[in-house]
Amino acid sequence: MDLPLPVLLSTGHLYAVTGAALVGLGLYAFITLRHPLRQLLAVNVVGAGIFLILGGLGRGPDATDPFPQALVITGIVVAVALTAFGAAMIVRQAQTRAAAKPAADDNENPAP
Amino acid sequence: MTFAFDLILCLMILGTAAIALFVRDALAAIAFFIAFGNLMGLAWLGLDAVNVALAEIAIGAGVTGVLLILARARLLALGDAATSTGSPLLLRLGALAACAGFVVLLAAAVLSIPPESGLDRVVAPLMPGLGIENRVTGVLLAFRAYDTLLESFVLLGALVAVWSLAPAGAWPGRPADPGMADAPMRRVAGTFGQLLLPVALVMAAYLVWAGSDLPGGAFQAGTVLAGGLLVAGMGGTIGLPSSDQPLLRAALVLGPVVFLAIGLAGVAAGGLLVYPAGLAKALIVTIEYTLFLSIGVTLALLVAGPPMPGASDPDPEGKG
Amino acid sequence: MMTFAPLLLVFLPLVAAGVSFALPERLSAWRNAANLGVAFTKLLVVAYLLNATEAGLVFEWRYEFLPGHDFVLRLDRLALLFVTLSVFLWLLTTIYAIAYFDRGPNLPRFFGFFNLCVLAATGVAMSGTAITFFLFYELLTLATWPLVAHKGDDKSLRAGRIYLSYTLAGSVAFLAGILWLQSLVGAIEFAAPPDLTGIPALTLTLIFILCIGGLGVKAAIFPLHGWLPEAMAAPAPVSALLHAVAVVKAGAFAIVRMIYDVYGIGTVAELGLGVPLAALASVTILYGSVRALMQSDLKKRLAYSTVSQVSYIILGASLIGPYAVIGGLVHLVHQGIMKITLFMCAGALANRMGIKAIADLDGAGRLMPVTMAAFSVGALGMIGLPPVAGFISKWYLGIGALQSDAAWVVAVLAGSSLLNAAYFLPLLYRAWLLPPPPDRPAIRELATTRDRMLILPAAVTALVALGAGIFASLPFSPLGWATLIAEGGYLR
Amino acid sequence: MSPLDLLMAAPLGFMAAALMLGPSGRWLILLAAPLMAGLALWLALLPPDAAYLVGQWDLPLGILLRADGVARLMILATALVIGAVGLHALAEPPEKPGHAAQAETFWPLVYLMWAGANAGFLTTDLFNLYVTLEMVSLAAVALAAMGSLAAALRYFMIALLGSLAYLLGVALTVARYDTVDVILLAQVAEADLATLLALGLMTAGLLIKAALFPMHGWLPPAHAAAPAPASALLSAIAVKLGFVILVRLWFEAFAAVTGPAALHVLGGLGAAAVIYGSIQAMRQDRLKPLVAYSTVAQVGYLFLAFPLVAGTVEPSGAWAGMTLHGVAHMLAKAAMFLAAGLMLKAVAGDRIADLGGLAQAMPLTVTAFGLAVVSLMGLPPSGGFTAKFLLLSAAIEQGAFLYAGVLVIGGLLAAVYLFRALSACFAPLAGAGPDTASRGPVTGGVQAVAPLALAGLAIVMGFAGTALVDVSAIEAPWATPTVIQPEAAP
Repeated sequence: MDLPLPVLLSTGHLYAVTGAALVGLGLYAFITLRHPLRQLLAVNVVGAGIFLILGGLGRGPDATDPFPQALVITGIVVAVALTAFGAAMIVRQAQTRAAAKPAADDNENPAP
Repeated sequence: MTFAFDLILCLMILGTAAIALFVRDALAAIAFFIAFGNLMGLAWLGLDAVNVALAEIAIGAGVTGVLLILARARLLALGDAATSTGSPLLLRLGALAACAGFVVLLAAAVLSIPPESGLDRVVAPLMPGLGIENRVTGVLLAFRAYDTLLESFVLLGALVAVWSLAPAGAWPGRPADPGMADAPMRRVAGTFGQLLLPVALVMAAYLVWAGSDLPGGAFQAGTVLAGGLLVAGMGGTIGLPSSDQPLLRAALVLGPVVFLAIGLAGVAAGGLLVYPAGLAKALIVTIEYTLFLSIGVTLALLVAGPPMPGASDPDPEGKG
Repeated sequence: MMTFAPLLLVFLPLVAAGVSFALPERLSAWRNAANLGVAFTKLLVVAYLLNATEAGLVFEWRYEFLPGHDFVLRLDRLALLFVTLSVFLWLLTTIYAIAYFDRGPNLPRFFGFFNLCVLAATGVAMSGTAITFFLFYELLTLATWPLVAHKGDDKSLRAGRIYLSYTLAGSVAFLAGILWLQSLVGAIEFAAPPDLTGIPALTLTLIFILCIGGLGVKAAIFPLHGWLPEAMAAPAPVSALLHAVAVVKAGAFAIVRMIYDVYGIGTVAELGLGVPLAALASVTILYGSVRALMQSDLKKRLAYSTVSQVSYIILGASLIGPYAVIGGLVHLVHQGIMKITLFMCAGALANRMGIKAIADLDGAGRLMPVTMAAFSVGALGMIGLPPVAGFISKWYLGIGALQSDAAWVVAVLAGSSLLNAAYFLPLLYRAWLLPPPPDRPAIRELATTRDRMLILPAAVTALVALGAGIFASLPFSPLGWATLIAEGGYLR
Repeated sequence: MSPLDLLMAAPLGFMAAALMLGPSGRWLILLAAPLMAGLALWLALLPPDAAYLVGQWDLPLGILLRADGVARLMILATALVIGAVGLHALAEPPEKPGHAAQAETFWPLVYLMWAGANAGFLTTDLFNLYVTLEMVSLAAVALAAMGSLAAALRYFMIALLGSLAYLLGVALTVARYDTVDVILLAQVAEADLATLLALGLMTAGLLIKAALFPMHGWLPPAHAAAPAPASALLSAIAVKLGFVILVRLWFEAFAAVTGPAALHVLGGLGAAAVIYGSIQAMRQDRLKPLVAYSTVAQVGYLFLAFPLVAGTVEPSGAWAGMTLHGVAHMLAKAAMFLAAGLMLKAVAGDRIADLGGLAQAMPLTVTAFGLAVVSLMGLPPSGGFTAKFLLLSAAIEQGAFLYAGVLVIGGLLAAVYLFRALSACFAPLAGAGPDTASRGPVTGGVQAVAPLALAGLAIVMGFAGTALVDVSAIEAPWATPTVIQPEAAP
């Protein structure tokens, strides 16, 4: 903070606002993108934004609160678990469709 | 670190995120996503949260990135390039307005909250009782150990969920080959894997050990192990395991079950997840070591995907 | 015994229902035995209760099924009247049904729901609170649906659907009314009518309309009667049960309860609700009779006759005078006995000779004299000819109307009697005086045990209808009983 | 030992054991069903103030487990439903033919859902709830994927969005109050921008999970396509956790912040869900989508109750009505999905018109379906009736005639669509004759036991009203303040 720049924001707020922007960016992408894999990516960006809000707002003058840090680590692990499952579903769906294309009698419903 | 650095970092984060989200080509998008993840790691360093930085780089950027690359490769093999296609202008404009409004609202809410490390004051006096230094590890494995316990089962459950997608006739079986199509690459990965796996093990073990007092811990270490296993698996150093191998199953459930057992044993000392005085550190380290092993194996298998027919053949004739 | 007798009385049919559902068709003899045994046991319990109640004992069973809402079974005189009627007729209908179906499909289901129906009817009679009443009333709706749809053909399923649409809508209106009233005065106990002072007249009127409108569906008040003729798609024992004992009567009975045990005659008179209801009942009486006249199907004609006759009960209740009340209450019993006779006879005719249309009745009296004799007693009673029971009802209703300064009701009664004669007498003429068509084979009416089980219950009810008329002045006759009820509570 | 931890630990243990045992892990349900039912009963009978801090760490930091009335009833119903569905799945394979992976992974996923649901019902910690929510959602999506991958993927994406919205709300709450405990939040919450936004985000996310109209779009395809045991669990369990968390938020943590207008928005959405779900259900030709849309309608009642609970100082009736409606719906809907699965297996097609002749062919299953119909419609005697009676009484007492009207009309609409399915079973076999031979083997009595037992329980609930109302009031937020008085937040 020893900068000549006029400091409008504390470090914590800076990162937290960045997180808020990431959430909005990811949300916009989630709505406008069609491909599920890209939507999954967007969801991960939203998640990262949320984590950054948690971290930024837990930033004290001398240390960052370990409590939100722990929540973020838990959140990251949950996110990767869900992303892995989502990616597997997307790939499997593409495979079933590819297999069903020649003989369209598979009982899989087409996507809406 | 200075405010200017933080500011530039934040702008870069937003830039890479935007590119990752909106670039047409999927591979470029994922590449930028990995870059984004690493920048996020830097941001966490900027926030003095080294534990999170490690987790973000290892899991958020690393594992997620590999996952997405692999998924994209498998889609490409089926003729799906996962390019971003435009949606109707009206939808985009509406979404833009809504999201912009939402960001303003969210930012206003965020700015109305003063940043402070309120609970640090609560955590600090409790740490000596645990006998470890790393406060984040303290929160993860003592004060909020219940969250972590459930979370370890979420990870296990995700693997089960991925396995449930195995097509008819592929069960029990091995995941599809991660798809290093050309032989030279495979050889590189093979050599690298032989080297990397033991290094990864040592490094991971150290990370767990360090996690008690310095930044690190089971999840970060597990990721390192998973990385080693994956590279080794790609290169053929170790075969991809069949989903029904008892040893594999044991490795998967070991960490969560030990955690659960220690938690229940705490009932003797007064309640769920109560660590008897003096034993706290020993128990936490036990949980971390078993958990790291299981997390490593689980993450590696999560990346590899569900068992597929014909995948039991180790011959590298991928579909690519 | 004091507390558990009501419980026993209500839930005894559960035994028969359980046995019926559980036993496979090949053990039908056991099923029949269980049904008859339970029906007979229930009759004994009723006999005991009649005796004990006369000795001054009060039977009540209470259980808090929701906080502030008690489930109460209580035997007052009105309840006993209805219970006695239903238990007696149930026994006869069971005998009749066993003979009628003999060996048809889905009988375990039929007898199971049949027993649930009787359980519900008894429960309706003995309910001590509005909410208890509603529970049994809905159970009755549900338990009769499989009976109406029993045959499973399109017509029956349609009838079932229409029946449910009408009755469920009615129940909901009734429930809304009851809950509204309860939100104002607390839980409603019939034994202790709520204090309605201080509630705006408009609110009370609206609640009354909701409740009577809801109950009027089962009582088949015009224009809510549409389900009843449709329900003729059901087998004859079901029609007998629906029309004489269970469903229609539950509606009429509930309206009596509403007027006398919830609102009280004073309030009803104050609000000026009695006359419109009496007018509506009169319209129903005439409308039902006219429609009956237009039917060519025997069961349909009987159905519209029911629409007309049940409103006598409501007319009696709404006129609010001692004789009218007695007339209405006694008609509850008389109409039940006479109408069940008619339906059992109609079923027997269809079952033995395939007679469904009125035009087929020619000469039926020569071939099935016992059946037609019973039928004739019922029909004459409906017209109101002495000495059959129906005459007593109409006599009391007429006097009651005069007492209440409603002379126009006498005109309604006279007109209705003429119409009754117009649609019943031709049947009797055809059956007794015209020769049977030449192609109709001669049969022996009472050849087998089954035949006797099919025909004799109707003969018994016909005799009872006669007896109720002839011995009306005895204390244990329906009239004596109705007088006791009226004196015991409603005319203070 | 206390049921508060065993109810979470035992299913997790079973999950690990099922993974170790592989294909023979399915038999564990024979042990798990009675054990869990016993634990749930034990929980229900605990003294009213049963609660404890995990690891004995005090509140702003630690996690409090508490057995309030809602938790007791939900956990008991969960134990009964999952136990019965699990035993049923032993006799009726839940997987698509030939999918050995589904046959084996079904069981660990069920135990994961079980543990997640129980843990979620018991905890008062909003972040801990996030983890349990993910446990349940993960298992739910995977179970739905056993039917239709496309529907499951859609469910997954929308559920992910819901999770993130919830997580963002939790993040704001942590930052604002330095605690995520419901009981502490109740003491400190203020109506400022951050709090309102947090509550709004969490609510929106949870409404997606609870499938309240108009966030219900994912539910019918996913629930209709899944195998019958999976559908039963999805409709009975997965939807309810989101609802319970909303109860915790609106009536406990942020009770001081929420205004009547917001409550009426929820109530209005609930009312709209009742009408919309019912109308959609009427328009279905196929049986399972009909049952799925009935879930959309039934979820509406849960939220229709929100303004009724908040609208009076003594909300024990409305509160009990809301809770019991949830419980009755769990039992009846699970029974209905299991019965529907058996019925559709016995006939050739999946349309309602194909059900002819089933009343003769499988009377027990049709009886189970019929009893479930009775409870779902809110006809007496049944748990559904008790709940609707309490809600309707509350609505009329408060003069909320719009809600009363929806309660009344919703029951009638339910009658229309549910009896359409039921009466189709009484119709004669469609195209009798040669067609009879083409029908699958009619299943015997054993398979019908589970739906019959569940539907029977929904009916029996109607006789235990007073006891259930008493249980639902244990530790309720509007009753006496909780016994645990932790140190004030720093």
